[in-house]
Amino acid sequence: MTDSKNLLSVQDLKVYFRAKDQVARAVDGVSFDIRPGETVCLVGESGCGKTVSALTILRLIPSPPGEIMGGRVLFNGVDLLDLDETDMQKIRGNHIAMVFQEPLTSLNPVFTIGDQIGEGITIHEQVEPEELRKRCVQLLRDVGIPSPEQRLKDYPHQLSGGQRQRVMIAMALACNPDLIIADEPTTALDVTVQAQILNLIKSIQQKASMSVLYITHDLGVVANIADRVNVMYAGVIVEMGDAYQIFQNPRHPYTKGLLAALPGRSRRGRRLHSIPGAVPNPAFKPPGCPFHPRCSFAIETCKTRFPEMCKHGDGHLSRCPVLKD
Amino acid sequence: MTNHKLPITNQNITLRVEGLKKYFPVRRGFFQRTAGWIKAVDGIDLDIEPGKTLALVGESGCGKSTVAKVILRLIEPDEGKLIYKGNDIVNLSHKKMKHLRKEMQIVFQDPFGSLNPRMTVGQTIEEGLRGMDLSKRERRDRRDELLEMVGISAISSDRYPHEFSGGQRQRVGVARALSVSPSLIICDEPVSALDVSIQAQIINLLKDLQDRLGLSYLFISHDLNVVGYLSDKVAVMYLGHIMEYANTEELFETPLHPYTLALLSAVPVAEPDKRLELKSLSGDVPSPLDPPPGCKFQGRCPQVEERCREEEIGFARVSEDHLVRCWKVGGR
Amino acid sequence: MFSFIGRSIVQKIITLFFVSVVSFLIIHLAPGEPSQVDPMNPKFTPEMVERFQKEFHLDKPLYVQYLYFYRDLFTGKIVSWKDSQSVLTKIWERFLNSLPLFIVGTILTWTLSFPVGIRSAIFRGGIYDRSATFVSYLLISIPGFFFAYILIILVVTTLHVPVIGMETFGLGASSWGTTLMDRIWHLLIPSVLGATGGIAVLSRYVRSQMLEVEGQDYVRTAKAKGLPPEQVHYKHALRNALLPFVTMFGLILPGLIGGSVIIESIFSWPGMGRMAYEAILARDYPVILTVNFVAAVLVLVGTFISDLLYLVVDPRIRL
Amino acid sequence: MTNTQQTLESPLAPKQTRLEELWELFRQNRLAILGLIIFLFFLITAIIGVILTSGQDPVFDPAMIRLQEKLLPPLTRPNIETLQPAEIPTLGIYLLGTDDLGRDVFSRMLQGAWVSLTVGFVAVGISVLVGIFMGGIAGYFGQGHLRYDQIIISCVLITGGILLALGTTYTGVGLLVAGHIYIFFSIFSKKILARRTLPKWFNLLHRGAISIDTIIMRAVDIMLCFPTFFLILTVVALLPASMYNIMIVIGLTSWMGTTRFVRAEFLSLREQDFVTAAKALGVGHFRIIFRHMMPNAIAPVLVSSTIGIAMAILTEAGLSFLGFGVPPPHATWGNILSDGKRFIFDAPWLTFIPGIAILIVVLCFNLFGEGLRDALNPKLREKG
Repeated sequence: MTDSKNLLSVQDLKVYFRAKDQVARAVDGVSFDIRPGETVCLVGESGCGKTVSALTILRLIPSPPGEIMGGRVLFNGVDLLDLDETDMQKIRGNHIAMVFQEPLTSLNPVFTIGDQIGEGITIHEQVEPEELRKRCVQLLRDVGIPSPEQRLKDYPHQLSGGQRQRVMIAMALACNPDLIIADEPTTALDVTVQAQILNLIKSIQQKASMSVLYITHDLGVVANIADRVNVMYAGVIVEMGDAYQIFQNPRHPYTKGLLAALPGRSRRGRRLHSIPGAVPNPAFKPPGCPFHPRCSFAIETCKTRFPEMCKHGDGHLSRCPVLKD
Repeated sequence: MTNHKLPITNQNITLRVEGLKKYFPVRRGFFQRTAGWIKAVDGIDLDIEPGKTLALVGESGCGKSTVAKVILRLIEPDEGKLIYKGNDIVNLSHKKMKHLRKEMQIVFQDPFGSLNPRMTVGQTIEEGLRGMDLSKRERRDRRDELLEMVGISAISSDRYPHEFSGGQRQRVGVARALSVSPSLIICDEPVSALDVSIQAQIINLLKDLQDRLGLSYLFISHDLNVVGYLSDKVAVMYLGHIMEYANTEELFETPLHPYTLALLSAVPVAEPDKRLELKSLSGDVPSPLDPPPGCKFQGRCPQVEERCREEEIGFARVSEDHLVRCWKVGGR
Repeated sequence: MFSFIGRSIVQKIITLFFVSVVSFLIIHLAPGEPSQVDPMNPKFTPEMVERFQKEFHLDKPLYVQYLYFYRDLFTGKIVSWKDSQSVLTKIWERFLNSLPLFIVGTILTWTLSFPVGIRSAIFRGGIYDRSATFVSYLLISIPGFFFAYILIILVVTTLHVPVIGMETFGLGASSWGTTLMDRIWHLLIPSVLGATGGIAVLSRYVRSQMLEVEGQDYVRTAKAKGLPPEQVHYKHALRNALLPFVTMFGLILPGLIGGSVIIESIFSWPGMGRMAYEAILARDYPVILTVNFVAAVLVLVGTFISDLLYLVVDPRIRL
Repeated sequence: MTNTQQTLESPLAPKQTRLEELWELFRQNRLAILGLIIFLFFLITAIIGVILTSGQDPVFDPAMIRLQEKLLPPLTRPNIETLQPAEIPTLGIYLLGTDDLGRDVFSRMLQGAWVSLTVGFVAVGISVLVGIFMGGIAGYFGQGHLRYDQIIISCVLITGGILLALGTTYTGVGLLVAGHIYIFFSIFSKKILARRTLPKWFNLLHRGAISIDTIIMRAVDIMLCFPTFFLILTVVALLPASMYNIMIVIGLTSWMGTTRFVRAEFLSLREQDFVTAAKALGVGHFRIIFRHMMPNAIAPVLVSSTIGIAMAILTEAGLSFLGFGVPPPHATWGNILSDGKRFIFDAPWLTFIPGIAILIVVLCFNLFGEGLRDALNPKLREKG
């Protein structure tokens, strides 16, 4: 696992949220790697801990109530969890940048977008004002915003949803980071705009050969963008592999269930497969395999033993002993 | 080229919407004069057949939710007819409308906002049963029956909404709509706020209920995958206009309007083999406050020509059930 | 933009008109006649009362009285019933007396509550926050007059400086330094008192605004850019948290009259509040009504200013 | 159907009513609990106080004057030799001292507790009722427009009423009668005139003039223009001195905040899906208002009203202090303090005892209210 080729390596990360007398184990032992230049997807339903994992990489978990209980986040071999706050600030935005889900609320309404993009650059680099302006214009042009010179002076509310998300991406690109974490960047957008943004991310990634950690719940998006996929359920990664392995040969009941539950024209007339029940409350997770109450393959050991990762092929791992072969 | 017209063949139609318009005034200036109109719904025609599902598809801001509200008469239409089982209900008196209300119900998108947090789910469902002549006992039985029908155990009828998960709340919402035994349910994006695994449960539930009770659905959605799975007919809406109207099979096989085409090709498919460059439209949906003249889609249309910029375009009938609002098709 | 200002002005004038009507009605419909205030007073012979009524149009119907009154008010000819002095001159004099109290109090309020509130929000839940919270509850809850006496006892017994009135009586021609110190001592306690409630309420409000803003997504974005905490707090969060205070800034103007009645009467401070109090005691209707009218004008001007400020400060509002 | 049975679900969370949950959250705020305890203590004191200090022969007589025993500090024993047996304080000791007339401060404080309590509750009760009513109407029916004829008629009726009150009997009665005739006319006109075409002026009168929302919100603006304490002082000074007048005046001058709040709340609730659903089910307006919307809007109003009670108690104390409060000989905390201010160096307990009592009671309402507000705040709840 500690492959030196990895740009980022998350190892056994645990993040708990404390509330009164309960402990919500939002992220409960998550490990995955990102190699330079590849797009890794973190898929899962709401509340499975994917956003928390992403925020923990940048150490942006609000604390309290959030608490990092263990694990390592190795970025170029350095454990980000050991860094002090000032060193961490040098990583954020400069080496790892983030794009958030809601472009409207994620942009500060009282500053112009020029200010907000430029700010990220000035904090990490020494730039002349004229140079800075040029770079901001170029960034906006790169993300496909028409007449960028004028747009610099606009406030976020003057842009459309798609344009705001482009601005967010421009902000993330400002310091040429090695890794961009995109947390459901297209969920709040319309399909046509989503397609634009996905294409934009793909083209940027190819051009600048940076790595992308893409977080989503939409399997269609995953299939479209991912090199490798990590499927999360209830705070753990239940299956990982490349996109073809996951979509064509899923080896975990949850992944299988998700794929079978997708509606589509090709499934017309047939009943959709549905996973019974609901995602467990992270404070009251069932013992053993967290998926066993909803799993149709569950056997007796699933109720008591937390399953280990089983290897299915080159880089294809799944946390299910029953569907092993 | 006919201007509009749905096929008149089928007289047995649950709800026919004809030339429906709803404009919202925009007031400005010292005297708050009406400076312009947001043409949220600009003359649309729909037919909802009994036991069938008509999907209304479009991006946010295209006016689909306004259509839902106008049909339920929560907003008064400015123009047009709503013909429910042969009778125009636009000019009905309050009393008659109150009776008719029970024939059309709605299921909402947001499972959190759609249930009253201060009422138990049992009370929520009983609200619909209050108007009927039922004894307390009968009412309770009916309530329990409705809850079981949507897959919630009747024991939990004295629980409050916050104790339920999103999917369960959505089920309660469906049960509430069913409480008055409607014949038409307007589903306003009922599954888009739900996770995939829960979404499938609700879709199955809706389908089961349709089969059992013979309900008609007006299924409002932006998710073409769900629409393709669930609906019998599809109307594609853009800026207050219907752009294309067809049987689901036909629409997905042979989409004719450039907008429909763009929508369909923008949907990512969950198969890595089909990982082509997603075809995306340029730009965003223009503001409905001052829509472009001529074809509403002209600003983003890849095949736009001079004619589109000038003339308002009517429907062209391609086949019995397939209408398209585009010159290219009409010119054949 | 201009139509907004125009509409707002017209609306405020209409409001002012109704305020004048309502206050006039309240005063004149209440039982008791001003001419009956002091039947023991030998000046109030029946003839005197009649002359008095004539002079102030009290024998006319109510709406005529109303018209007379506001004609006099706008032409500046209005006089007090008690001493037949011009009301406007009187108010102006008292206003000048109240002004230093008001200014010192406002400065104290606004300079103290912001640092306290912001610090509380940033170190939420810490000892500083909790003690600030408790102290502000204490200050909100303490009756102003009681607090005044505590302060008087404290200052008089420990420092032996007189604090009642605007200056020590009979200090006369002492050195300017003594006079200045005397003035400052007299000014300080009433203005501190006037400010305490404000500081407590405002700092709580600053704190909650700041907490609200700190939870917003754009603060997280700012952190994710790698900005140092100071820049996150004081640039991104504070700028947004300050927006609602623009509204409050317009609302301090009416504080000139409203809150000072009790404090001014305890400290025998010859300001507007005390004058209003005396006018009420004497049923001096022209003074009461004029004070009321001035107060209403101040409120309306204050809200107008804050509307305008909001336009300037919040980029989302463009007309 | 079999599949539906399969997915039959019961709720996830353990059963807990809203109230229990609220209490759970409230309990964590120690200051708020302290506030609640003090409030209960104060409530009991006030009730016991009003029982023990009223009647012909009260157990504690707050009005008993003993000039020879004046200005005794707290915990002094009375000089039994100089006093009549009836004059000896019930506890055999001046628990809180005596005032300048030798009255027992403890008895007077007991009596005053009831005044503070009732003034606080009744005044806030009035303001909350008015506020909810006005705010509810503005928020729910606000978009409706009043017609010109309705405005004219209400003006006619109000002027008539005022003129009648002022003694201009004939014109007043005339206007009132004319107004009522028009009202009857317009009720029946629908039937009478149903078939005829109406004259133009009549239709003009039936045009919408101004929205109800505008009227109510402008009324709020007008009320906000008055400096509150000054207005209360003026009105209280003009009216005959009585506790009830004070309560009513404080109540009627402080409803604006509630109105604004309830209106805002109703406006946002009106757009909520569950209200839309109720409308779609054909539920009537009043049931929607009272069954569906009010329970969702009322909790924050009640919270802010606890803080309003604190403010009302302070206002009453201020009025009493200025000599406009509850008329003597009835004791209130404000006038005990006011009476004692002349002796602040000789008998500081006359200032401190009522002052601290007011402080503690007001503080308890504030803490209690803030605690409730925190417990109700959904944002804090999410964070746990």
